[in-house]
Amino acid sequence: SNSGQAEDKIVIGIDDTFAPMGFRDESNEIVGFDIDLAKAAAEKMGVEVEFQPIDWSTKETELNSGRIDLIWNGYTITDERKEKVLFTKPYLANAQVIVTLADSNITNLSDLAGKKVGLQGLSSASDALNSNPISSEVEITEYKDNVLALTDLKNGRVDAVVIDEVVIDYYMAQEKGTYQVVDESLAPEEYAVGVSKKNEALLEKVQKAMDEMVEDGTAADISEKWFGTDKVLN
Amino acid sequence: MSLIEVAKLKKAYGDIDVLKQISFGVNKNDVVAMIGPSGSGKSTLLRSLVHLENIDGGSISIAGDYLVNEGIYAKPPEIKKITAKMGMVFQHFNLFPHLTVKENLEIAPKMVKKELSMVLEKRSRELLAKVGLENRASAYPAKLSGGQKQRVAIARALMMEPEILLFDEPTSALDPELTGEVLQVMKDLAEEQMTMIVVTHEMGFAKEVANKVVFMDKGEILETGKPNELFDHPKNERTKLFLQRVN
Amino acid sequence: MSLIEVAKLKKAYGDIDVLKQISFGVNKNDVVAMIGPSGSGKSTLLRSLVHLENIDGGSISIAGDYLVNEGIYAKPPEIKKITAKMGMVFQHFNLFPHLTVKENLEIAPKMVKKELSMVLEKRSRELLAKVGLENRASAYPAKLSGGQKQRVAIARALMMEPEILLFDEPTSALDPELTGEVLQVMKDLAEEQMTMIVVTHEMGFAKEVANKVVFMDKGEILETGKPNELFDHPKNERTKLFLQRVN
Amino acid sequence: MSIDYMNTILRPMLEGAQVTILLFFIVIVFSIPLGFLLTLAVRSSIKPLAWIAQAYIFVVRGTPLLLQLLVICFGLPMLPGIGEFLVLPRFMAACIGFVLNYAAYFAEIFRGGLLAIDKGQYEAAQVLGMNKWQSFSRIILPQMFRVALPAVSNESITLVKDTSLLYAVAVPELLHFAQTAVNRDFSIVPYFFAGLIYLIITFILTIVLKKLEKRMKFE
Amino acid sequence: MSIDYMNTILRPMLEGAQVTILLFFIVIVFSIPLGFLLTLAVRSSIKPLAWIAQAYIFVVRGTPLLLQLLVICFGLPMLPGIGEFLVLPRFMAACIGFVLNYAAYFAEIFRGGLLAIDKGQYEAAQVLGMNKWQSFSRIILPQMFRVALPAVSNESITLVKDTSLLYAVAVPELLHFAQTAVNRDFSIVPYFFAGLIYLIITFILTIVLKKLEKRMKFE
Ligand SMILES: Nc1ncnc2c1ncn2[C@@H]1O[C@H](COP(=O)(O)OP(=O)(O)OP(=O)(O)O)[C@@H](O)[C@H]1O
Ligand SMILES: Nc1ncnc2c1ncn2[C@@H]1O[C@H](COP(=O)(O)OP(=O)(O)OP(=O)(O)O)[C@@H](O)[C@H]1O
Ligand SMILES: [Mg+2]
Ligand SMILES: [Mg+2]
Repeated sequence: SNSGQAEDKIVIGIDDTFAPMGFRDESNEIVGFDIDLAKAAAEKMGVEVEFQPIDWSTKETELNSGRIDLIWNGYTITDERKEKVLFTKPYLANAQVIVTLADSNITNLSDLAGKKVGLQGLSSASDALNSNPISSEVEITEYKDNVLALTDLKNGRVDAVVIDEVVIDYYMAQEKGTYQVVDESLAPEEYAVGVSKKNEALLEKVQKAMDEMVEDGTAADISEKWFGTDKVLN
Repeated sequence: MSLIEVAKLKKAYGDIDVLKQISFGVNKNDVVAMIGPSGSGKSTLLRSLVHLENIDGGSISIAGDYLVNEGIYAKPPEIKKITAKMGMVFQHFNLFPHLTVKENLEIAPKMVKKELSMVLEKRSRELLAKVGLENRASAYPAKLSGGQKQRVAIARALMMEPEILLFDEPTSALDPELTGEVLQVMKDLAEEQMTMIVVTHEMGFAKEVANKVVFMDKGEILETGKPNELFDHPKNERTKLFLQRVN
Repeated sequence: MSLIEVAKLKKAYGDIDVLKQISFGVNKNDVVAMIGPSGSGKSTLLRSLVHLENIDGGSISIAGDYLVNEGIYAKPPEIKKITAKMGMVFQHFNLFPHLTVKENLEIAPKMVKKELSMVLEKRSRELLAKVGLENRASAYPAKLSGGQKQRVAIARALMMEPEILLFDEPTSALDPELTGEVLQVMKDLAEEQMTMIVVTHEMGFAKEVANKVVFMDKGEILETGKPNELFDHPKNERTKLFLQRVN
Repeated sequence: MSIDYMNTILRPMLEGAQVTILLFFIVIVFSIPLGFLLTLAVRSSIKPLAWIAQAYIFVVRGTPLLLQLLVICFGLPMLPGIGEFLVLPRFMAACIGFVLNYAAYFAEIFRGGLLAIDKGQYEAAQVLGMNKWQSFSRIILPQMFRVALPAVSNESITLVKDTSLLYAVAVPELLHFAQTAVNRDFSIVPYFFAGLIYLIITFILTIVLKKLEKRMKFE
Repeated sequence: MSIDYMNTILRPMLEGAQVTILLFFIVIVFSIPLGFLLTLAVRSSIKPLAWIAQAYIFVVRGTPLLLQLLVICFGLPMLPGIGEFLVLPRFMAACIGFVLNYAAYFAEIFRGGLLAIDKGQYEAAQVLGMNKWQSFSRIILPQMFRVALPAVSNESITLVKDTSLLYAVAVPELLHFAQTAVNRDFSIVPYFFAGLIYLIITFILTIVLKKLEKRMKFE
């Protein structure tokens, strides 16, 4: 790490509003699937871990600046990002999906034409929507985080939100009957851990720990805890 | 009957009696000089006449109409009509700084009496000529000397065509060199038979121009008389003392 | 030899010659009253003596040492030593508002001469008694009247034990009732043989206390003389005119 | 740096600057009269009105504008019962937040302005026969504005910079687009352009206001 | 509302408030002396120094603090070559941004304070034999601080509110935790608590500063 901390500590950048991957529980503790996974990985790597909540829109900048060592919070692999950061192998499948209120009459992608769509700024949701032709026919609003986008969906300021499938699954389990997901998803994608291009050694260490966790079932246990099933890729 | 008739006028601030049962009259064409030490109540008396202060008892009548009768004030429209007969010139001029000299003169008659611009322009030109400022009509007050400001203030008061003009120490905020020009304008007004009450420290002016001098101290009128009498043979001890001190 | 010797002193602001080849001398124990119309250069002359103004030509010597010799100033430490012989009292007192009266008196000798607190306290007590303010030592200037402020300013100047005291219109910012107390302190100083130059509009003081009157106009000294001579029989036309106007 | 690249990053920023400028004018136009009404309320002889106005000013000036924007934009719709009627379009919500905030600041400025006007001005107007409304509108108000203008100018320049808070309520403006470009291109250059645009806006505003102040000097 | 719930949401906010207060003190302690040095630089007879100081003040006062924070925190590390040495810990970067920003404002305030001091004060000190340094440090400076204090007070209250910008550079503070709680509980209550905490801080600060102003009145 070149973030000034000791060598045996890694700083992980997270978005603390990104449930269920990383968020704050009722007692303000940072919890989530990625949090547990990262803690287990750190244990295997024999390093201490610190979670640094960041503004998601500045995550690559944060990484590049060395203030954080890893981006690990439902971080989607995209071609653009590959140019800026190193990725581990993907560990979770995800898709960018379109969420509306339960009583909405938007049922497929083309219904979005002329509607207002919200999403988290500078996220892969934004990339996914922009690479779909429908993006030229919708009015996009970029929010600081997913929760604000969903809040405004409920407020009625937007008609739909583009969001990570895992995230909306979590919310739909929490708040039954509020949302519905349009069948047609925008793009399938995969989560991985992002590492600075300057730090290949760390990438190897993390990859090794991940592989071990998949082997010995640690990852599967964590997945059971958060999703009820084993969704981890191997 | 007197033009101004004040009877048993009383005024207090909290426990302090500022005016104690004051009575006096002013006839048409009188020029009254009001003198007395600081704090004696001269300003308060003058301000009571134009209803800038509310009095606590007594009567004031102007040209036969009661502004306040035994402590009871007339109705607001009536008050307005009565006080409109008086103009007042303040120690610190109180010109409106955001208006030119001409606008300062014309704003009140335009808004209050709804007079025509043409009429007002003629009158303001005449009055500015009278106070020797015909060429400063479009200047803002900030550009005038103290003496010029006070002459504009006098012209502004005259624009409302008052029957009586009140002056509260019109020259005491001026440099000594500048008092002359203001006193000259006041002399001219006296010669034109304007009724005036002038609170002043200018004994010279009081002697030369006034036909009546009133000496006040501690909220009372102690002595009234013709200038020569009062200045040369004051009867009251306090008057004597005061005149010694200022000379 | 004179205590102060000024020769052919010249000073200009841009194109305007404010002091035109002025020469004069002041002897030990002289009390010089300097009079003249506004803008005649009195303040500039006084300020040149203590090096608050840089002159453009001529010489100033104090107690035999040249502050400036034919336009060439002495070296800074020398200047400091020479000007330390003079104290100055300003029209607007210029007391330090954030310091008490006592601190105003003691700060300069403490910092400049590094004198001991004990010595300073004794001297400041004496001087405050002398100007009649022994009981105001711990007051801040804001709490003093104008006359009291000016007396503190005089005491402050005396703390540095100057041989010469310069006054620039010491009473002209004061209410008339308050000038007396300041003039009294100055009279006392004159009686103790302090050498003083006083720019003043107080003709009474000039007549009573000064042993020499200097009349300046337009950057020149037009007339110098004993008070009675100059006031009662002015030789110069402009002096006559000026004296007429101020009386 | 190619012209093309400059064009790419400048175009969205200039669009964002339009939002900035639009917000600026909306806030100035509405918050100045509202602030003035607040001043009147504070000086009102109806005590409860005066208290409410004072409390309002105290709360608004004592909390961050950012918090106020979040409350209006995301908080109000959460109110039980009436919340659903308080879902305003985002830009409008932001405008309301800014106007309500700046009105409190302007109210304080105007209050100071009124205090600075000599009592003699009221008296002169009264003695000349003007009624309360005439003397207030023709004598007091114009002078109050002149006295308050320098402080109003300062506040407007602060406003230009405060528009950057729009990004917190997801209204895309100048700074948002700069940040997008910085993230995309991994370059600090867009920040400098953004700074330059802000500087140009504040600079022009300063000049205009100085001119206005000069014209209001009445000399 | 249960005590438990209040406890849950207040605890992180109060932790956040500690960051707010820490930042406040750091900025005050460093930006006031720095601002004073800037004032001296602006008044310096070394022309290039005066120009640089003036340009600095112009740029800092003409652009949003938010932009400055982003540049220092995320922009500097992108500079080619030296960038990697400019990666400061987030909170330190924020402190530096605030200090540099507030120093410019304080510099303007102090400049005004010096202008307000009568020339006679310098002259009296000179005639009494004090040298430049003595008269500056003992006569001019204390008076300048007294004159500047009300403006400094205003600026410090603004600072308390500006600390909410910390959330933009991902330093979790009061407002960030309020927002987390709002999002989680879908309730507007945490915003009100946050507002209350800000009000309490600014209120206490106001009282302390008024006391200080009174003591500095020299009466
Ligand atoms: N608003 C006020 N509240 C309380 N006392 C007042 C007020 N106005 C005037 N006074 C007091 O009333 C007394 C008379 O004041 P007034 O101004 O009438 O005196 P004056 O004769 O005009 O004095 P001056 O020559 O100083 O103008 C004074 O003792 C003054 O302190
Ligand atoms: N800093 C300056 N710059 C330009 N002109 C100046 C300056 N100071 C003084 N003067 C001019 O020098 C002339 C003499 O001024 P000075 O103050 O010495 O006169 P004075 O005799 O003391 O007058 P007063 O009685 O008004 O104090 C005046 O014409 C004045 O305008
Ligand atoms: Mg009076
Ligand atoms: Mg002078």
